[in-house]
Amino acid sequence: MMNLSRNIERVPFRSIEKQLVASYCNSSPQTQTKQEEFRALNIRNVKDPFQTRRRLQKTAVFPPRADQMPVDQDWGSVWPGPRSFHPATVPLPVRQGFTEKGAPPPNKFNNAELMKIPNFLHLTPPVIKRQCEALKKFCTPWPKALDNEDKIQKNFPIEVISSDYCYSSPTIRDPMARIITVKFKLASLKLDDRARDKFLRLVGPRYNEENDTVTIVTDRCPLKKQNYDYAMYLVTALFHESKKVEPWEEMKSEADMEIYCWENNASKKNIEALFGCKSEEIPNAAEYSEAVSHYMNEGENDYTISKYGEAVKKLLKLQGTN
Amino acid sequence: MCATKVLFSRCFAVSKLNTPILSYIQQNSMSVYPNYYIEPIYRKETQQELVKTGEISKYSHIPTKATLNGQTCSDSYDPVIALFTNYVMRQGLKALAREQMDKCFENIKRLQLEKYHKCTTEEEKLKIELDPKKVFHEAINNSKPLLQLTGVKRGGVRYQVPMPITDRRSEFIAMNWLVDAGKEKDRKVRFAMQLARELVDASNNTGKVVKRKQDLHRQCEANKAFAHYRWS
Amino acid sequence: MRLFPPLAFIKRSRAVPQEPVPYKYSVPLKLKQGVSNKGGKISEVCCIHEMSVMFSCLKDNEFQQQLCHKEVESFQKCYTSFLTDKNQRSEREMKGLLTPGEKRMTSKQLNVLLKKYPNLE
Amino acid sequence: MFKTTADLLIKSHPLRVVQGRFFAAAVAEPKSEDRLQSFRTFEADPSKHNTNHQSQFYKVDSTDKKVLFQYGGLPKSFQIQAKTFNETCLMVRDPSIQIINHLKTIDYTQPPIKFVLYGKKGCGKTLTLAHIMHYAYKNDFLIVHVPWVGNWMRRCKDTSNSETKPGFIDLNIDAAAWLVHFKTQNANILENPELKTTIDIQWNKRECTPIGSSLLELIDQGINRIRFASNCVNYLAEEVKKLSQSGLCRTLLAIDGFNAFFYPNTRVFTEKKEMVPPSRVTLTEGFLNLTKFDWKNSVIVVTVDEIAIAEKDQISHYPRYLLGKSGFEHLDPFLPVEVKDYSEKEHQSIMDYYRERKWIHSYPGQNDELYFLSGGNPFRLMNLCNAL
Repeated sequence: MMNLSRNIERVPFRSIEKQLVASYCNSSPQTQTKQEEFRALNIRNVKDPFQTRRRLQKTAVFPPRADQMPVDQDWGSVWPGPRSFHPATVPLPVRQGFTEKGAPPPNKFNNAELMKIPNFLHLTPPVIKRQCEALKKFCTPWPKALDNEDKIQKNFPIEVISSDYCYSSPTIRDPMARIITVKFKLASLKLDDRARDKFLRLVGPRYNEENDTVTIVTDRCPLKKQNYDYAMYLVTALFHESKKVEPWEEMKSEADMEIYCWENNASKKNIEALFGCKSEEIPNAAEYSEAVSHYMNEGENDYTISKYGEAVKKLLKLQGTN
Repeated sequence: MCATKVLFSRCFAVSKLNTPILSYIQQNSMSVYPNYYIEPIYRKETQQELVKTGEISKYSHIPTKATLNGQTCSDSYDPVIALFTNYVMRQGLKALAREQMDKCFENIKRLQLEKYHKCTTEEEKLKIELDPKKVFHEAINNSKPLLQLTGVKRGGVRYQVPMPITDRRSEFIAMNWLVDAGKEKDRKVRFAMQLARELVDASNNTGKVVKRKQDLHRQCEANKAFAHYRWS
Repeated sequence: MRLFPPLAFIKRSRAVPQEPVPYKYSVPLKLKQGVSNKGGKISEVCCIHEMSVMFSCLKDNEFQQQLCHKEVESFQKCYTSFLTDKNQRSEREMKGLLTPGEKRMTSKQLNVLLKKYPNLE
Repeated sequence: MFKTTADLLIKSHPLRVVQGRFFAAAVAEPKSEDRLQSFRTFEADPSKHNTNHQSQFYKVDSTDKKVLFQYGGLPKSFQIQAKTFNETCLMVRDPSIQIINHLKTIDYTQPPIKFVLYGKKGCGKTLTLAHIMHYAYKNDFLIVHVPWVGNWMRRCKDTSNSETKPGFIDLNIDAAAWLVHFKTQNANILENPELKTTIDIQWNKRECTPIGSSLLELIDQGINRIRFASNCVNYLAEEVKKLSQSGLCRTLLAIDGFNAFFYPNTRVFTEKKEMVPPSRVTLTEGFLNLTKFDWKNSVIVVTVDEIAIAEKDQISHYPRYLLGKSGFEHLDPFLPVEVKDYSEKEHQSIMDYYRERKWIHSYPGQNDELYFLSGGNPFRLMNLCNAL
């Protein structure tokens, strides 16, 4: 029963649909006048399927300030201090950033790459010049006698490096300012071989072999003055400690030697025993000693071993067969 | 409908382009090489022959498998010995097998040279074959059986039927017999030594392996009445 | 049931088939244009005569093979020729080439033959 | 007792026939008759060998061989080869000629000159030493020859605590075997009645060898009473030194694998299974005594060899490494003589020799191929040729 009733209800709707379709087909010649508009099939009979979206009103953007800058303006007052890059303020056509091959790098507008890197636009040559002029009245002249590097090196062998920091912040004490670096040439200490060896062992990696420089950095103490005093103390202590000969140093035996020294080795005793006289009196002993030291110090290879053989031949006065 | 046609044809074109890649994926069961790789031509003679006939240009762009490290163009290489080495090999220990073969040849030379130096006359000396490879080939030749016995079930009875065999099969049997003979030894004797002795014996048409061959022939002769009972 | 007696009536009437059941063909009722692929094997028996000749020679010579060189060679030659013959024949058969005068034919050869002279439709 | 430098190689470096991919050029080889002269010399006396005979083979007389090398002195693999070839041939090579020339010219009134032969494994150090020994034998040297020190330090026959020196270890059976070796090598010279002992040797309460008894008696004492063999070797060394000093004989000291005397690890163990360093082995003392400078009328030829030391330490073949610090100082100053790999000429020569002995059967390009595969190393070449 239920089914039947529903069917009955449906019938008039179907007929309406039919009529609609028919009317659509018939109405087509009437709407020919609006040719530009695309006629969409509207089965469900919705009134206005296409709603136009309201456009956002854009606020007007002023042109960048850089466009209106005069050529002869004072740049120092436009860009007085350190600041991150601003495209509208910098009147330069700078470009920065990665692109695919062939394309130019992105321009300065909306360019994060340019804003990330530190710039020195506040340190242009005229600005620096102006600042130097302002500072000049606080400086003393450079001593005239110290006109070249050698003289500086000779008269002032110790070089002390420290940094001062000056910027606007609640405190004027920068933690980096306390660090003291002391540099000097090892040769200026005029140490003998033993003392030099000991000095080198004491300073360890602070010695640079290439330019013969010792570098001591002190940053333990809170104040610059304290660190400076400590560095000076260190230099003094190192110097005197390396000059001192401790009793245990005499116990250094041949096994502790880093390099083979023919003079105090069994090789010398051997040939002295062999010839029954001092090594200086033996002919060709010098060459032999050199060959042995080479052989021991440079390691074994065909060259050193043949040199050694030659030296032995000369020492023992063997005739060369080759 | 037209659009679908176009789409299909495009798909087809794509699959056509992909064919070499597909065939690359196809492989020979366990081999590391795809099946279109060809075996290497490592012998100089074959290479020269190909150059002469002009077939070499055919091979120039075909991907080739790498040569195995036992295969060489050296004149000391002998394919039969390489095959025999593979039969000697157990559990994939090729290096060991090769070492054993080398020692075996050394032993053959020592055995033969000993005999050679014992000989008093030149004629006797000439009779002794000093080249171990020739000894080896002769030994293989002499131990090749002519027939083989195969079990055939007829009316519930199993008959041993003599069958003629191919050359390849008979070579295989001969080599296997020689390897077996090398293993049949006292514990103190080394395999290489025993194999050398067997090879020398076989090359002189004596020894265990030749006897084994003759025994097989005898058995075949005894069962020759069943010869017509082969398959079918 | 009480509500819809007419439905029950319909059911009863359907139980009786009104027309005869149509015949279903599992295969078409006519001869095929080929035969199925079942192989008859060729006999392997060969060289019986050569073998017996060789055996008699071997027996006479205490199984010293080198003394029966001729017999052995003829036996081996027979076997190799048999093998090559067999191979050639099987190759032809695989390809379906017909050998004139051949009475035993493989399924493939028969199919070729049937294709040439098909059954009447 | 055999010296087995080269044999040990087989264990340490299992050589495989490297069958690489390479293309050997076919070379037309001259006929064997033409080359017979080039690879063989009929100059059997090593004292007449000079640079003209370089890389040629000379035949060692079988009686000489029996006297010199009956109890060791040739590598085992070489002995097998010699047996197969039915003759013993040595190649005249550069290091042996050098040393023989030196031996001819040096002043024997001076302290001994030490030659140290070194070289890679399987280069022929032992055979060079054998050639020099042959020269010495022909020139009536007293030969003090240790076939292979490694046999004492790394595989000794037995050990026992020394009776005379506390803490020392005797290798009596080895020492007695060496005495037999010494006796056979110098049988001719020892018959000289002037070779007499210079001190009384008290073996124990009853037995003693009085002053003035011949060296043979001393040796026989060591051989017969094996308990005293080690001490006997040391006494013999001292006596040989004195006799040479007095000019009664001229001595060649030839020690193979000398660096084993200085390698700290040995396989000699005490009863408590503690390892004994070589310095605590009685035999070491005698031979280190002989290698000092304090005598004359003698010459010292030693070889240093990687194989004489444990496998894990076989890093370099140079003498300083092998001898160690103490060993180097003990020998210094010495004349290092390198035994090199085969030159091309030597390679050609040995290939011809092998062919003449019917050991290998030639095919075109064989020489080049084998020279490439062996890298000129004699031992490796021998192994490669075995299978051909």
